[in-house]
Amino acid sequence: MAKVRGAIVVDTERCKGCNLCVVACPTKVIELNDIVNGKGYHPAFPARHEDCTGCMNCATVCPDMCITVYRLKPQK
Amino acid sequence: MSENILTPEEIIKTGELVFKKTKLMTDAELSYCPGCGHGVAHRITMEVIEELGLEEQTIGIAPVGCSVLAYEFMNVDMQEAAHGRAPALATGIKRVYPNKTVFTYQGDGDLAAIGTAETIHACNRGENITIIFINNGIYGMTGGQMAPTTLPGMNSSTSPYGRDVHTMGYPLKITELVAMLPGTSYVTRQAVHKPGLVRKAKKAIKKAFELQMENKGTSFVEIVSNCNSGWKMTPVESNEWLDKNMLDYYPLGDLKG
Amino acid sequence: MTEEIIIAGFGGQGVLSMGKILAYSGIMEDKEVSWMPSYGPEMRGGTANVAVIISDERINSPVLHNFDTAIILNQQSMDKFEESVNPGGVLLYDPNGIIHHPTRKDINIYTIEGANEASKLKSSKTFNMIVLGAFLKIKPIVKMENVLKGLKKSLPERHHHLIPMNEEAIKVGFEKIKEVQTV
Amino acid sequence: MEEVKLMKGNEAVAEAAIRAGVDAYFGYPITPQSEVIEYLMAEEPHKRTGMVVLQAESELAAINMVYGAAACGKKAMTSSSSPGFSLKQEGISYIAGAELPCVIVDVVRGGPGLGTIQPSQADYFQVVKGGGHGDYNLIVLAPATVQEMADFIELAFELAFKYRNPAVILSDGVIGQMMEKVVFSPQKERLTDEEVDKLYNSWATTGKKNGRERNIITSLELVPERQEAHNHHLQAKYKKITENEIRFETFNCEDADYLLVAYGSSARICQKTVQLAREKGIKVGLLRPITLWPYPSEAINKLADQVKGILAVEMSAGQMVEDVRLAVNGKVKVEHYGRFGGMVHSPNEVLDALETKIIGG
Repeated sequence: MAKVRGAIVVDTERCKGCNLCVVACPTKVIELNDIVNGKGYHPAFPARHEDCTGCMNCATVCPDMCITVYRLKPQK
Repeated sequence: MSENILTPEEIIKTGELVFKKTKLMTDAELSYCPGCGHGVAHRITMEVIEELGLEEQTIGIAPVGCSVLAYEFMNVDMQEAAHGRAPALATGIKRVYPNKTVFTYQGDGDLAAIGTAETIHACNRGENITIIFINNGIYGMTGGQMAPTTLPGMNSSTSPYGRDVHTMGYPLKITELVAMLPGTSYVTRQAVHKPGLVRKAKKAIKKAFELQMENKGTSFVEIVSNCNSGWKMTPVESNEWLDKNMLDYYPLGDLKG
Repeated sequence: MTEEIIIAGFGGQGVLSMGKILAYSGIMEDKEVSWMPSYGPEMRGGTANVAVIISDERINSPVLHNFDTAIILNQQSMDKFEESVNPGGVLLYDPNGIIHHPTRKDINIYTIEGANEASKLKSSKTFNMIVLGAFLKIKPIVKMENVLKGLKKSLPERHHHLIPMNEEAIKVGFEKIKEVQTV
Repeated sequence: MEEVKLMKGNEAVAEAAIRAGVDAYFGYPITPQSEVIEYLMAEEPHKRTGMVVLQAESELAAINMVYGAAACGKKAMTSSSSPGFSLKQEGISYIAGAELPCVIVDVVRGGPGLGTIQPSQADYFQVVKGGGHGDYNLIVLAPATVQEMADFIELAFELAFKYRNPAVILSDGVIGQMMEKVVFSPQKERLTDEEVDKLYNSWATTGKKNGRERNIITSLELVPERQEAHNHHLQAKYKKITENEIRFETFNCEDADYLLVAYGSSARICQKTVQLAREKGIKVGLLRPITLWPYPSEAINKLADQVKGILAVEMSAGQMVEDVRLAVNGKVKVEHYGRFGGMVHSPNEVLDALETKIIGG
């Protein structure tokens, strides 16, 4: 079955590691990184990118507009 | 099978860009705490301005409170008001420029305590403005003191044993008050702690601005939001607490219009 | 020529508008004028007074404590302003309701039965014009034609039909003024 | 030739505002200045010029409406009397900080507190010396006639826009309530929105059009170094205003042995005092500051070389007298005289005070 595939890009320097995107992701793609960014936060990153559907939930709840979302519609 | 082997880089390259920061938000880093609902509320407000093509005619007003620096983030002409006076500024602007789009962005201390008179009277005159009201039940900027909207029993630095309604009064349902005024065209209460609610809130804000452009009177959008620092919780906990506790007292949905 | 006048009475007697008509008449004669009322709660039912200055020169102080003429229309005003008439000046009053008549010997005193004459004209509103007429008889500082012009200026257009009646009232004042003493 | 009208000072303010092409008036009734908004409401200036008139819910709201409209490059004004001016102080500080041009008329009544509705000049400190928070100055014009009440509206707006600074017309219950002859300037056109955009494009918030960056009107600067720099900028502006905009008048000062300094209605009263004094053979002159800020200190200082004593006359317990003393800097005796709390001194009382406090003292 062809499925919608998505990808996210996290601006890790902008990210404040609030974890809201992690909770909002229905397919559990995102995790917080162990490393810290320049502001001292653990930024979000797509740990399981292959499960991303491009649903935008993460970007929708992200208060800091750190996430850009791309989506690829399935080809016949 | 072929889709599954696409790398994220390939999707980014070939796929459709479905979400990126609106250009009506500046690149300045938001001054809010991690996980604060202000960021989302800012963003969806500015997305609506962009989608309605109002960028060149919009004048926004920042309040005093956590969002005092909203003018650093919202990429339109902005004015910064004295505490509580944003609706008066908005009135002044709208009266001299009836065809421009004017909105205030205010927190609960600003709008529902010190600025109650300005809020009620702007709404009562039916000023053709849009008021975005962020209610997080606490004074965030000054360090978590009791707000007019703090829930009964809720702790804050000035109600350390919980808000006692007998001595401190009840949480002010100013949105319900405003809905009773004939000057308001649309009064709604929304939230932004879940993706679905964010989308609904954005629709509400869009409707609010559309009604302003139709000169229908004051449109008023309350957004129940979190203050994890003030509430002394993690962002995720604060959103759960909000969902469990705030919405009984501040039920979501349209109150009018 | 400078004439400094105080007009004082009850609110509702037309004190302020009488002053205004006088001031407007002065303007019609190309004179300098000022009109300085006491104002506020006093105007609503209590006493009302207005200082009017008409002069050939630029008027300096609009605030005065002594006057060339005092036009007095009730007892409180008599108590307050009898002393403020300059020696040799004029005190014109309506004796109606006055218990303590003026006692000064160094001023010219006249009476005008304004209230009674107004009721004869069947219009209490003409009261202030009768008194104004009496004043102009003693002190013809403005010409009658300019008073009528001033009246026209100070009355809203919807009241212009009342001008003939006011003119009549001024003439009554002219005729009915009585001299009490002159110095 | 414009027609001569007989009008109250307050009404003259209102008519002059319409004629000056003012865009908006926001006010709240208070005695003794309510005639301003009453006249404007009756006159329906929206039909004459498109001018907006709105009765606000409070003085606070009114001054902040002025903020909003002024921040859009429009000519906005308000008026009030002393207790109302106190309420406006918050907004005035913000307007001064954000460098917005606007005009505020204060028709002063007796205080403190609710005080009285009778005339006073006891707002000098709160208007000329601030009253709101922070280091700022307002341009303060003090009319002494009904004609000046009218004329100063246009002048106040001119100065306010020239320096992007609020200007106050500091009047009192005498000038506000009295009627005098007044001749108005011909009607000036209000600026069109396009003209406003063109003139004030660099700062006015009218919507970020034509590719310009967004304009922000704020008085907030959290970085203290930048706040200090902003304050330096303000002080430089105030210096420029002080160098260029001092206005005053003198009467009979050429040969004066004694000097009266008075503004507004007190200056009128003092003119009569000068006349009475000269009739008695006392050579008295009068200096009348027209701008109370910037203050004509230099002119007073110069006269201090000539006269034997100075009496500052104001309807207050002694406020402006401090500026006279600063100007004179100890050269000659400076005393204060004035009735206050709603009482108005007479020319004779001033003469008595001059004789006892200065000449005999």
